[in-house]
Amino acid sequence: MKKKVLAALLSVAMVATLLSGCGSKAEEPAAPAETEAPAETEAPAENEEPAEAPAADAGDMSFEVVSKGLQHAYWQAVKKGVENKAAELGVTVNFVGPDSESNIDQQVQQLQSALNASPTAVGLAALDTNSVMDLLQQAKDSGIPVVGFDSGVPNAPEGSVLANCSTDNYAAGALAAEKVYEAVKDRISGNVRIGVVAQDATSESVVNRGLGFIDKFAELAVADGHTATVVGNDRYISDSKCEKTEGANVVIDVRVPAQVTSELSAADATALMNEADTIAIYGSNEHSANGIITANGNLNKCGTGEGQIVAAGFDSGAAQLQAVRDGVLLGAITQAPVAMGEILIETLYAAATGGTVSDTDTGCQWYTAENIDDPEISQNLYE
Amino acid sequence: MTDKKQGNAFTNNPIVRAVGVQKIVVVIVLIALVLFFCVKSTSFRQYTTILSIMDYTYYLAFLGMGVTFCLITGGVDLSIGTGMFCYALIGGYLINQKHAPVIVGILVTILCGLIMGTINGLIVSKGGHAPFLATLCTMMIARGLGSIITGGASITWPVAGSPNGWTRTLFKIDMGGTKLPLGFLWVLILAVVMSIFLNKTRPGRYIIAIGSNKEATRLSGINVPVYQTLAYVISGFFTGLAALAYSSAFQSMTPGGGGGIELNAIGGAIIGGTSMNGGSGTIAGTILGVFIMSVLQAGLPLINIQANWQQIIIGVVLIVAVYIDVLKNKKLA
Amino acid sequence: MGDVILTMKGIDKSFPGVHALDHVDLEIKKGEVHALMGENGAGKSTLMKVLTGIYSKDEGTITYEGKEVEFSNPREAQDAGIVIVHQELNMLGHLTVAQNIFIGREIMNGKLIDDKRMNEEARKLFDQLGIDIDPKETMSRLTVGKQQMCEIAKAISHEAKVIVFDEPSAALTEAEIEELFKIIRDLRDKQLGIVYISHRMDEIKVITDRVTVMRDGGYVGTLITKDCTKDDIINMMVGRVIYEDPKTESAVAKDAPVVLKVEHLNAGRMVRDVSFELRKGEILGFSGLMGAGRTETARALFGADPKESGDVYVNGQKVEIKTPQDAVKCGIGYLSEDRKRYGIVVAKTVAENSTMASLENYMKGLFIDKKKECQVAQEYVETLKTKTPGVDQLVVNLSGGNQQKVVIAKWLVRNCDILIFDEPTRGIDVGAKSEIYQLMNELVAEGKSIIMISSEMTEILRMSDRIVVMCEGRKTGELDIAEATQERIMHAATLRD
Amino acid sequence: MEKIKQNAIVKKIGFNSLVLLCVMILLYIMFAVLTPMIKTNASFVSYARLVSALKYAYFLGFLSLGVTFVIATGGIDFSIGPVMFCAALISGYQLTSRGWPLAVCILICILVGTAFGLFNGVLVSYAGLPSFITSMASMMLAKGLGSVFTKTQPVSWPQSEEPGGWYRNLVGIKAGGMEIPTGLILLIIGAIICAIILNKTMAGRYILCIGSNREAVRLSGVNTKKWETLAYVICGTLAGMAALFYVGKNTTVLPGLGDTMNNEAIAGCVMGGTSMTGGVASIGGTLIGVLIIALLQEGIMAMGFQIHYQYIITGLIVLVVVWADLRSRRRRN
Repeated sequence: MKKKVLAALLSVAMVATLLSGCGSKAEEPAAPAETEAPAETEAPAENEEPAEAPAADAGDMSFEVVSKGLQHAYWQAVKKGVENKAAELGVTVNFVGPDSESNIDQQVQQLQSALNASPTAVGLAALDTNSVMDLLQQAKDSGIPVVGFDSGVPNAPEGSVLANCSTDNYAAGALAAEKVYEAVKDRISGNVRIGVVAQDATSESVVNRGLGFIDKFAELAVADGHTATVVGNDRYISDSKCEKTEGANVVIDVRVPAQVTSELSAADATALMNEADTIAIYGSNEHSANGIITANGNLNKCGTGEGQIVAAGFDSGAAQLQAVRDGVLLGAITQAPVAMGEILIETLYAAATGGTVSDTDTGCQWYTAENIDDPEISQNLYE
Repeated sequence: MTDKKQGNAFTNNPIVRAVGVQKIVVVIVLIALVLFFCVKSTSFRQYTTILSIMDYTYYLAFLGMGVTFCLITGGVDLSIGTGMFCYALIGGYLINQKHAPVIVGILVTILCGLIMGTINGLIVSKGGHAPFLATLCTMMIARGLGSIITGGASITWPVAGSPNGWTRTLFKIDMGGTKLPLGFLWVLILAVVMSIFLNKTRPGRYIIAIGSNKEATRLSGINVPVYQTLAYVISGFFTGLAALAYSSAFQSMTPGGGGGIELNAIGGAIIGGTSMNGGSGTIAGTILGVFIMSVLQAGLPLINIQANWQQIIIGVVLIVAVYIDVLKNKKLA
Repeated sequence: MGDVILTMKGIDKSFPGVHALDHVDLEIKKGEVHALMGENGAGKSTLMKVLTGIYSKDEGTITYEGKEVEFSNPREAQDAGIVIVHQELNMLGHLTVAQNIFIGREIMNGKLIDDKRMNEEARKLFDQLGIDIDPKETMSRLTVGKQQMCEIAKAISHEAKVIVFDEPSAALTEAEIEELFKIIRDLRDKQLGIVYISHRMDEIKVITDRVTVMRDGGYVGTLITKDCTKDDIINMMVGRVIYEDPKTESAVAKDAPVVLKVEHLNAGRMVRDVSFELRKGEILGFSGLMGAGRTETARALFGADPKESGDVYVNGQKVEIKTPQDAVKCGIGYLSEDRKRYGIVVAKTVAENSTMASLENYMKGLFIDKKKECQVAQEYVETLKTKTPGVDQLVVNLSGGNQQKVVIAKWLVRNCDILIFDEPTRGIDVGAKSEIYQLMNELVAEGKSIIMISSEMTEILRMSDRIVVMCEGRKTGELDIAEATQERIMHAATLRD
Repeated sequence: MEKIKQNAIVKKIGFNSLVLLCVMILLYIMFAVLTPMIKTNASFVSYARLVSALKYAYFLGFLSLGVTFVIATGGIDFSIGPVMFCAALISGYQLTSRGWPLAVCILICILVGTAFGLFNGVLVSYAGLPSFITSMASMMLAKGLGSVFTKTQPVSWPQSEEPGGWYRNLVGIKAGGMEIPTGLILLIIGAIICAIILNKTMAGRYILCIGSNREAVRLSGVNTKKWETLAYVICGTLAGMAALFYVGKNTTVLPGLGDTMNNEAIAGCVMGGTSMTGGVASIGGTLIGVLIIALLQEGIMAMGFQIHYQYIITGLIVLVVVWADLRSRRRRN
C-alpha cells in the first residue's frame, strides 16, 4: 500500500519536473525581452535586436492565438509572422494549435483555455465554427476581442469576431483551377479525368480549396461546351456547386485518404494517376501535393508534355518547391502566411488599443518554375 | 491424442511441412488477390504498381519483421507505428533544422528505435508489465515526444535530387529512366539475415524457447529477461529502419501520426503464421503476410474503394487472421 | 554396484504449514538402480527437487562424488552431472527434438547454431539408446512416450552421472516401458547412478537393485530388491499407524436409492469406459495412484471438460451435462483438488464466495441482498466452524482448511445433493482434517451423497462406504468397505492392462 | 499508516481513493502556483477553468467508467474512443440530415455503442479472441463505419437555440451568466449507478469474480461467457452515452478519429486503482482518475504548452501506477 502512495506522489513529482523542465526549454515567446538565454533555434534573428520602443502598455498585453495546427510548413510560417510582429511590438503571444486539423475537440479546449487566461485579445482560425459558437459568445460577453485569421470564423455570432485577416481558400482553389484549365484545355477531347487529392473531407480550409478548384474547373469546362461531373468522395460531390451531368466527358475525381498519413495520400494519388484518362491532378495542400510527388516518383507521369499529367499543388515546403523547379508540378498556389501572421498581430494590437479594425484579405499567388525566385513570390515560400 | 495431431496426406507431405501449410495458403491468397486486382483494374497491371506496392512493403516489412520477434516471445509491440513516425521526425529534424549530416540523422533515427526498444523490453521483462500495456504507454510517450521535438511541425526528409537526397536512392534507384525497387533487395537481405538469426543463433533459439515455454526455458539455465528484452530491442531497431524506409518513400511525417500502422504490421505477421500465443513464427511468413497488406493497400484505391471501406476491410482481415490463429492453437492444445 | 556417488543425509524441509521432509537419508551407488517409493505426498518429488536445487533445504547435507555440494538451480546440478527426467515434461513444443535436447548448450559452428550436427549428435544418442525418433521432428508432434525418451536422451547428453527418473512410466505403453528398461539397464552398466521413482510394484521388482521407502515426508528404510517381496514393500509404504479405526462396514442401506449413475464415460486418454453408481447417503471413495484418471473422471462428469461419450443419470433421470452450469442444475457440486485455481476466488470475501453458485437466490430485485447473503454465510461459518474474523474477510487470508470449508459452504448454500470432493484434505493440517471428515459424515447423515477422490489410503479406508479403484483411466476395482484392505486397493491400483 | 487505514470512514471511502483525492488537490495547488510562474499574466484559479476542465472530464468519464467494467474482467477495450465518435456521427447524421427527433437520435447514439460492445464481447468471450487485438480491429471498423455512414462529412449537432439543441443541457445550463455544470451531476449519477452495478448486482459480482478467477467461477456453474460479454456491452453503452457529452461540448464530430481518447480513458481507469490483471475495480477511483487527467490537460494548457506533453505524462503515469500495482500484488503473494 505504501508503494501506491509512493507511486502516486511520484507521479505528481514527475509531472512537476516534466513541466518545469519543459518550461525552461519551451520556445514560446513568453517574454522574449526578459528571458536571459532562450534556446534560440527557430528564428535567431528575432532576438538579436531588442524590440523597438514598445507602446507604453504593450508589455502588459497578452494575445492568445489558436491556430488550426502546427504540422504544415504553412502554419509554421504563420507562427513565424506572429512571433516576429509580437517581438516588434513587445507583446506577449501564446501560439497554440491542435495536433491535427481534424482535432476539433482539442481546439475547443484550447480556445476555452485561452479565454480562461483572460487575454487582451484572441486570434482564432476555427476548424469548425459550429463547435466554437458558445465560446465566441462567451468571449463577447466577457469583452475579449476576437480576430479571425486563415479561413477566419465564418458565420460567427454577430459582434463576436471583430475582423478577419483571412485568405480566401475557395478563391485560391479557383485560381489553381484557372491555371490548370489553361494548361489542359486543348487536350480535353473525349472523356478526360481531373484528379483531386485532398487531405481530408473535414477541415474547412482543405475542403474549400478543393471545392474552389472543382467548381471553377467545371465552370470553365462547361463554358467551353463540355459537360462535367464530380465522383469519388461523397462530401465533395454533395458540396460542389458544379452541375453534375450523367455521362459527362470531364470527370473530376476526388480522393480522400482514411487518415492523414503520407502513405495513404500517395496511394490515392497513384490510383488517380494510373487512370488512363487522367490529364491533370491537383493536391489541395502541402500534404496532398506531397502525395502526388511521391506517386510521381514511381509513375513518372507528371509534366506538361504530350500524354503527361499536368499537376498542381498548394502551399510550399521543400519537396513541393523542388517539384515546381523540376517541372513535376506545373505550379502551385501560395498564400501569404508570414504576412498573415504579422497582420493578425497588428489587428489584435489595434483591437486591444481601441483602434479601428477591418477585414483584410492576405491574398494568394500562383507560382511556377519561372517566377519562383521573384522576391514578391519567394517571400511567401518556405521550406 | 496422437491421432489428432496427424494431418491428412496434404499436410504430411514433406515439402508442405517444410514450407508450412499456412504459408502455402498465404501465397495462394496473395496470388488470388493480385489476379483479382489485375482483372478489376487495368492500371494495376503496370510495372509501376510494383513500385508502389514496394513503397508500402518496405516499412511494413521492417515493422513486421521486428514485431514478429515480440510476438514469438508471446508479447506484442504496439509502439511501432507511432514510434516509426517519432524516430523519423527526430532524425529529419536534426537534418533539416539542425543541419546535421544526413548520416547522423539516419544513425539517430535508428538509435532512437534501439533506445525505445530497450525501454520496452526492460519494462516487460524486468518490470513484469503486460506487453500490450507497456508498449501502449511508450506509444503515448513516442507520440508526444515527436511533437515536442519538432514543435508540432511536420518534417520532410531531403527530397530526391537535393544535395542530401541520396537517402531516397537507397530504396528506389533510377536506372536509365526505369526505377528499380532497390529497397526490396534490402528487405530480402534482412529477411534472410533475420531468418538465420531466428533459427540459427542462440539468441533466436532462446526467443522461440521463451515463447514456447518460459518456465522450461528458465529451468534450462537461460537468462530469460535478457532474451525477452532482446526481442523488443530488435523490434525497436527495425522500427528505426522502417522510419528510414518510410521517410524515403513518402514525403512528410506528421507529428503524433502513425497510430494504426502497427495493426497492419501485426496483422501481416499473424497472417503469415506467427502465433499470438508465442513460440512459433517465421520471417518468411511475415514478409508474405505483409505483402497481403501492401497489395491491399495499393490495390483497393485502384478499384475505387473509398478509404473508409479500406479501414473496414483491414479490420475484418485482422479479426479473421486472429480467429484462425485461435482455432489453430485450440487444435494444438 | 560400485562406490557411493551420492549421499543425502538428514535432509529437512518445511513449507508454511507442512513439514515436507523430515530428516530423510538416501544413498546412491554407481551402477545401481535405486527405487524411491512411497505413497502420493510421501515427499519423493520434494526430495528430488531439493537435490537438484529447485528447493533449498533447511537442514542436512548432500555429498556428491566425495564433496559436499549445494546447488542453487537445476542448471548447476545439470552441469555437475545430476539430471532429473521430470514427471511433467519440460519440453518446448515448438522446437524440434534435437533443439530441445541441446537447449542452452547448442552446438555452434562459428556464430551459428549447427543444427545439422545437433541432429547427428541427437541421432547418435538415440542410436546409443536404441530408440527410433527423428531428431528433426517437432516436439509437440511426438507421443508422450517419445517425448519422455527425448527427455532421457537429453539427460544422458549432459554426461550425467546421476539420473533421476520421476515416474517415467506413468504415461508409457507396455512396449515403450520395455524400451525404457533396456535403456536404464544400459545406463546402469555404464556405472551411472539411477534414481527411479515409481508406484508400480512390478517394475520395481524388475528393474531396481535397492528400494528406499518414504512415508509422510520421513525415511522408512532401504531394502535390497531381490531379497524382498512386493508385500514387504507395500507394508513399508502403508505401514503407518492408522490413527482412527477404518470403517468396517458400509453405513448405507443395501436398498438405498441410486442418486447418480454413470455409464461408459469416455473423455480422452485418462477416462476410458468408466461406469459406477452412487447411492443416497453414501461416500464413494475413488482411489488410485497419481495419474489414474480420477480427477479427469470427475471433471468430465461435472462438465468442466468435454466428454466423448457416456450417459449420466441423476435420480434415475437421464441428464445431459455439457457445462458446469448443467451439472449444478442437476444438484452436483464439485470441490476441486486445486482450491486456489478452481475453487475459490481469493480476492473476494467469505460471503461472496459462499453465494457464488447460488447468487440468484440472494437477490432483492436487481440487487444483491447483502444482508441475506451475510446471514447465510454466517450460518455456514457457524455450522462448518470456519475460523474467520467475519464473513467480510477476504478468503486469501484464511488457512487451507478454512478455505476448503468456504468451498463446501458454497455448495451447501446451493443445496447440492451430490458432492464431489477431490482430495478434500490436501494441504490441510491434521486438526482441520478431522473436522472435514466429521463434516462429511454429517452431510451423508443428512442424506447427501459424496464422491470422494483421495490419494490417502487412510482417508479412503476411514471415510468410504464403497471404493472404486482406478488405474490409467480405467476402473480396475470396486470394493465394499467391509472387504477393503490397503493391500487389495494397492493391488487394484497397480493393475495394468 | 495502519491506523489511518483502519479508520471506519477511510475504509468506507477506500484508502486508494483518498490518496488519489490528495493527489488531485496537490495537482491543483501545483498548477495554481506554477501557472503564473511559467506564463505571465496567467492564473489557474478560476471558476471558468474549473468548468472547462470538468467539461473535458464528462465524456472521458463515461468512457472510463465503461472500460472499468471490461478491465475488471481482465480484458481491455481499445475501441471506445472511435465507437464514441461513430455513435455521435451516426445519430447526429440522423438528427441533422434526416431530421429525426432528438430523443430517437439519443437512443440510437447509445444503441450504436451497445452494438459495438456486444460485437466485442461475443468475439472475446465466445470466440476466444484476445481482447486487445479484437478491440483494435473493431476500432478500425468503428472508424470506417462512421465515415461510410456520413459520407466522410463532419456532423455538427445543433446549437442550443436551434431545434433539437436541448441535448446541450446535459453538459451545462446557462443561468444568469453562470453555468450550472449539469454534466458533473450526470457524471456523478452515472458513476453511482455504475458503482451500484459493480458492487450490488449479480452482473458486477460475476464480472469482478471472472477477472479474479475465471475458472473457479465457471466451475461454480456460472455462465461466465454471458457475464463477460455483458461487461463489454456495458462498456459500449457507456461509450454511446459519452458521445452525447462529447457533442454537447464540441458540437462537431469528424469521421475517422477517436483513438486518442482510448488511452486517456484507460489511463483514468488504471490510475483509479482498477487492476489491469482484473478482479479489482473502483468506480470512485476511476472518477477521480479522470478528473486528474482533465485537470492535467487544463493545467498544461493554462501554462501555454502544446497538448503533446499530456501524452507523455499520461503514458508515464500509467506505467508507474501499473508497476506499483504489480509490486504490491507480488509482495502479497
